[in-house]
Amino acid sequence: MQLVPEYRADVKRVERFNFVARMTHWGHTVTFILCLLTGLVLFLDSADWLAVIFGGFSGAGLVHRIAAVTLTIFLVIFVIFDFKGIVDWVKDLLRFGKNDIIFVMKFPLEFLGFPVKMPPQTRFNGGEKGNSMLTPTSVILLVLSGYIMWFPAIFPAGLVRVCYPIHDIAMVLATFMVCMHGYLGSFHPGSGESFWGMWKGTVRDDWAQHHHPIWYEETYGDKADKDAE
Amino acid sequence: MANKANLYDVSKCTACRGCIIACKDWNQLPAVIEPFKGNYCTHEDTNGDTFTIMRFIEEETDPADDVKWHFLKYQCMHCFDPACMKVCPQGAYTKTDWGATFHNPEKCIGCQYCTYACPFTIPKYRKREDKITKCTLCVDRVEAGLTPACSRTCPTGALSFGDRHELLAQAEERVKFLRANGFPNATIYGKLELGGLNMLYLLTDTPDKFGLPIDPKVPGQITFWQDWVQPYFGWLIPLALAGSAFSFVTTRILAGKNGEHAEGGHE
Amino acid sequence: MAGLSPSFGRGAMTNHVVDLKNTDYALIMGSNAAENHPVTMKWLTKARLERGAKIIHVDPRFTRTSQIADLYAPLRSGTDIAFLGGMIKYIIDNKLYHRDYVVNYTDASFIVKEGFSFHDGLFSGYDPDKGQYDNSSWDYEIDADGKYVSDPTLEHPRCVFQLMKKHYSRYDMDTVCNITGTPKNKYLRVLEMYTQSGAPNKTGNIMYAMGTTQHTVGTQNVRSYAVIQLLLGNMGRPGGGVNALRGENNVQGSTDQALLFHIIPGYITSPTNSPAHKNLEGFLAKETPKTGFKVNQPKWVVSLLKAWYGDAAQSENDFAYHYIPKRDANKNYSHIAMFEAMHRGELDGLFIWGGNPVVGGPHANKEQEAMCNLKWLVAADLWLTESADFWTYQAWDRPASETKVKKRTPKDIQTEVFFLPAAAVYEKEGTATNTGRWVQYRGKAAEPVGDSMPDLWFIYEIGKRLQAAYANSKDAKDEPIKYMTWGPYGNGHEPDVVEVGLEMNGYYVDNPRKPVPGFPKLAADGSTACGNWIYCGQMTTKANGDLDYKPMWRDNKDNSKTGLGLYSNWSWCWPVNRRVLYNRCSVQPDGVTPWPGDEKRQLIGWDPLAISDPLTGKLGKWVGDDVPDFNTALAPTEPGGINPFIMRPEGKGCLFAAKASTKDGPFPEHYEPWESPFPNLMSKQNKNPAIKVWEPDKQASPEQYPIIGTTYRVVEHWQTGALTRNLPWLAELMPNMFVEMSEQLAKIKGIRNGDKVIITTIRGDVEAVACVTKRFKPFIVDGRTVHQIGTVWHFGFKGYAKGDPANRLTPHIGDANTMIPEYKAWLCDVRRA
Amino acid sequence: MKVTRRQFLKVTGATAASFAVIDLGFDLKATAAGVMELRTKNVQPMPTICPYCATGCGLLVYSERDSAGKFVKLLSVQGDPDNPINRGAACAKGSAMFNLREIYDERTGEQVINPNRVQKPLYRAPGSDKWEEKDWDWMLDEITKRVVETRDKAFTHKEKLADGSEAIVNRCERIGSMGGSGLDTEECYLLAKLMRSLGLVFLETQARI
Repeated sequence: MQLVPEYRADVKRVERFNFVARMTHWGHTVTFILCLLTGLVLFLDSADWLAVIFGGFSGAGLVHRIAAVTLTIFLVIFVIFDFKGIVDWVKDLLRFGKNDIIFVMKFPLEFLGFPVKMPPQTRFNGGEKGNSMLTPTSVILLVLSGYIMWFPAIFPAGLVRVCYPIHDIAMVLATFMVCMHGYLGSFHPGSGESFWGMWKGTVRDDWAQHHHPIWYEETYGDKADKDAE
Repeated sequence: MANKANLYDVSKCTACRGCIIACKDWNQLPAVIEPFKGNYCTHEDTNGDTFTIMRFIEEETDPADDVKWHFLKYQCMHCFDPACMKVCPQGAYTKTDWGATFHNPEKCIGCQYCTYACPFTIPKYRKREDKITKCTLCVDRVEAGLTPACSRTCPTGALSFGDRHELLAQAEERVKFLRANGFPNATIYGKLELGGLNMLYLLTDTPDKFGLPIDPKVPGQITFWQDWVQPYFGWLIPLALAGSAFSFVTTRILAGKNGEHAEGGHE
Repeated sequence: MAGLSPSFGRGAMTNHVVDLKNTDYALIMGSNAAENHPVTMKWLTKARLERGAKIIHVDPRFTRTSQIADLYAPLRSGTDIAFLGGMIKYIIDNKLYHRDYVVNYTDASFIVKEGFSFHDGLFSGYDPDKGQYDNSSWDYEIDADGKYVSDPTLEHPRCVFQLMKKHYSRYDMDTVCNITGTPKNKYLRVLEMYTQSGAPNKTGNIMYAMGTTQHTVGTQNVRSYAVIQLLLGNMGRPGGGVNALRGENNVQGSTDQALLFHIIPGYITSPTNSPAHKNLEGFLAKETPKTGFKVNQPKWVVSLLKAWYGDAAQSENDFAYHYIPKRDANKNYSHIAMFEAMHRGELDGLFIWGGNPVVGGPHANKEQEAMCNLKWLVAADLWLTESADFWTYQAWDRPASETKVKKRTPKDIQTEVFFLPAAAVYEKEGTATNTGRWVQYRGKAAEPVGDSMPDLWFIYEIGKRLQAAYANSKDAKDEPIKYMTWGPYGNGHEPDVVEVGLEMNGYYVDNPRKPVPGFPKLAADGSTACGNWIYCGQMTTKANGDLDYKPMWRDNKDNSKTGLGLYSNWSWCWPVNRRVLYNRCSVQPDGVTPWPGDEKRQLIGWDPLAISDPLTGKLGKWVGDDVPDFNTALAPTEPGGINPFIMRPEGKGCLFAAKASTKDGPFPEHYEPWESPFPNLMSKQNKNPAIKVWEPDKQASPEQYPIIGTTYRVVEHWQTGALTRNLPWLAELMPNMFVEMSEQLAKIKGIRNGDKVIITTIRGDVEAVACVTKRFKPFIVDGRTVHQIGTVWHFGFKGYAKGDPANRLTPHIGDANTMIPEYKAWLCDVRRA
Repeated sequence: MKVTRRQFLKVTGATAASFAVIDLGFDLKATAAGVMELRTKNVQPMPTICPYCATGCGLLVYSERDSAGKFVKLLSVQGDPDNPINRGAACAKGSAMFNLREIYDERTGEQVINPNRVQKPLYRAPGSDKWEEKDWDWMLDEITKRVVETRDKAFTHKEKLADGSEAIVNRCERIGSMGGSGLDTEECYLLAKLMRSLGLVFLETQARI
């Protein structure tokens, strides 16, 4: 039972994500999970067993804050060192068009395993674009409302009050996306290869061509050569 | 025990502030010294070690030569339906059968949700213990048959502790007398506010003159958070997990059925 | 005190705290009772609730007392007599006085001698260069057989009533409001409201404190209360009286024990080097009046000497009368005089038993400088006070702009200082006499902190060591120390409070364990010893013979059948447990019928059938819930039967303070304070003519210092603040020194609420936080606007709550009779720091 | 597992300063706040009278005593319900009498002796800028020596009066005594007797200021 498609070093591969993007992604993953687990201690009423792992509520509170600070640092590093990557990422998002809508509409079938013909996709397909829009906004909201709740005395009471629901909503949305993204990015047949894109930075050439033709053409295909001249 | 309450009759209060100190004596609270800036009350608000403060508000009435000096003892209002209890993730707040909103420090983890849920922002964070503290209406004294420290020490009887309905009856009587004797807009505060408070006020003027919100409400964001976000929104996560698990299974079954070789490359 | 004894014969609060619940009208003037005697409000609000009583507060500033009062009227500091003079005129003109009471119980009907006169601010007998009155002309006409000539119709032009009417006819409404700055409508409402207590079935009481006494006319301020209360018939009746609210918890006890230069224990004048006081016999002849209860003074003095000097006091050696020091008759030894002498280097040593002159003394800068001339200082307190640390660097910090005080450092001050750590109130046993003369017991609840010890212990130890030092001295001057009874007082490590109580109460010389039951039992033949006659009766014996100290009694049932709150079995109250003084007045002259409509407030009555003297079986006795303030066997019909003021030679309440009882006039007359922005609008005599001036050059001029300054206290601190600023909880409520000023003055000076400001006077500068408030208003006086500011005088450089002492601003000038400093009215200016 | 501050630093390998982490909102000592049972249960209070104004309110001092009855520490000071003057009430000052002896430390919340209370007799030498701790015997002996020295140097035993005759006056004007209104009445009595027997005439109390 093959969970994640085997890494084929012998096949032609193309670079999908540079080092900084990947380091940020995985750092963010670890810290987000930590924040999530220690945060659920407060969110769920029956989560006392969860608190025990982190050494009681104060321990959980401590870990939550350490992870949150680390997460913020990762984001800061990401912005400083790979600002161009972010700009490209956003540009790609702005290309959200007809193809992406079709992709998203057909996606449930593909999600359940029915073979579906998908329109050509750019670097990030419709679903990934959705995820790229929703998760970063949730995380930014989480970070901002988190710090406000951490130092409530500095901020006006009204602002602090609105942070509580925001923090929870953002957490739920982000976690929802994380669950889907985590599964799709690894165990889901077909898109499993993208795991290696994030883990090692490269994906199989043919997979890229098939799943992200526009992206492939523009970066590695003919149009890339024309542009390069 | 019958539903109790503390009644504060402003018309009898001389702001001797004995209540503030008796509270500190009984609850073993250290002093928090903040500089004098022109008002007898040097605290903006209650704090982690000060459960109750006395506000001094000057007002010039017409004709211009009359001055009014409004005093107000300000502390936890012990609401019937406390917002702090609603938001506390640890269930540290309980409502005693006779009316005190009691906060159990052992369960408290210092998350300060209650501070901002309270319409009066009363519960305060005590840094050295990483706990929330507030007026307890002297639960230990009352359950031992005594009165709270503040009403026991009040020299003029401005503060009286007893059965809530009896005190309300007295207050109704007293407010009629005051309205007829020079205090036309004397009001009772705490009978209906927020569904009823276990701390009753008999004010000689409208509540705003004493810095009390005329019609206090639990802040909208908190209600939205507690009534909608907390209970329902959370279900999205299990939904997502279930969806992924379902897809994990079905994609493999269908893949097997259609004979494709589900490896990384093509469909 | 000095205003009360000329009027009623005793210098103490006439009623007591709980009695306030029986009042119908309460005039609080010269006091901020809700802040400085907060629990009195418990009983006043009870009176208002149950009897519909009215509370009136007259004060330059709207305070927490004004907020709870029914009526508030402002007045300029130092103009109390103008305000009250107007009330006296209002009472007489509108015939609101309680006629039967005035005719029978006061000296209104007495005829005054020819020689008395009053012209343009001065009474007869004023000697300008000596600056004193020869008050022999202020006297009554005595007929052939020594009786006071009187005219019950009160018509005789020279009867006290008519003289008073003429004297106060000048205090009409306009003049008074012109002086005091009180709005006329408010003034009228105060007059109308309070004078209703003149009705026979109503009583009103006046509550006053330092706001009344701390003026150059302090005694006369109190005298005007006495005159009003006598006219309205409020004396000696429940809910009435002139209630002096004393500031210190045991100032009553300390004055009873005569820690004052001019008296010896029991309010007996202290011997002087005047020829009349040469020996005991001369002293007693001079000081003992012919009539009134004080005729028994010889018994009290001899018993005192027996108590102090035991066997060394025998009839042969004048009962060791010469052991007691005789002060120089024409020299003054009051607080101000002491520090003036110290400033001139005339004192080497000073004991401070829990005082703090560097904060509490008038002209604190000068007093602090004076202390530098001492060779040694002994200070006993719970904490290092500003006075104990007067030599430190910090003690000499002044606002930067200050040029009036020479900066000193510890090197320049050669005074040796011995600081004795004292135990707190509940770390020792003892009694305290409250303002209502109740002597209550204090139990020991905790061990003294560290090595601190009760004051009783180290006073006793110092006495023992002094006796040891002089043990074998042959010098006659050391006999008082050697033969002073400094008994073991029990056998414990510390003197036993009850033993000292026994000596104070008095015992029979031949049976020292048997307490004297009451001062009537004291004898002048040396068979009884009694340390203080007014405390005689506080000790009795239990069934088993042990001593029973009445201050320990805790039976709190109200023994008054009509619920007047006497509590005669709770602790003990001097004299002879009488709770309401002059209570003979609570019943009509016939001794039987109460005042019409006032049955419930009759305290005593004449019972013709009761046996007054079991031996002779004589019938007729005064009985009642309270101890009668009267000769119990003297029937109302007998001569003197209607003289309720037994301590006064006249036996009557004195509207006219005859002869030696006051130094500055038989009737209160308005004079401006020593530092005032205005001339006296009432007469040419600007200042009280009989005051002693120490520093004529240090009088501020209104041009340079246009603002009136006063000092007062807040409920959160007490006196010099040592016992409160060292308590974190109280320092939290009032952490800094502040000055209160009107919004109008603040606008003129460009001061915002909370700014740091400097208050300057001719004597010194003080820095404080500005408290700009609506509760202070400028006064319109004689058409001109004058501003007043108020400083809180608790603060100093020690403790958790710090600030500059306000008393660096107050003058060294005192009242004519008592020398109490004029803290309440002086001139200053204020500016931003 | 309790994450102590040191462990935290090891774990993240970075000092708190570099992160400029102001405060991570945790505390090492979990306070075992006992369930709120009455602190003064079956404690027999001792009545006393307030040392502040002269109204004379009664107060009850609750103190903790060990099995042998020896005083351990104060618990609380409250109004005395039996005293007819205040019936259990007390103003700000009366209610704060606990602080006369003990306070709750502002940082730790612990009950400690009020640090401002002087616990040892102190002596300041002429010109010195500090206090030195002494024992009682030394202090009282030195005070006695000073009194005797000053009294013997400036004592008027006899004096010629206005009428030419001579009489014993026994007066010493170079020593003064003030204060006493804060003492108990018995203390005032002994003080008056001692000061007068020494011949003092500069004898004052706060009644006059």
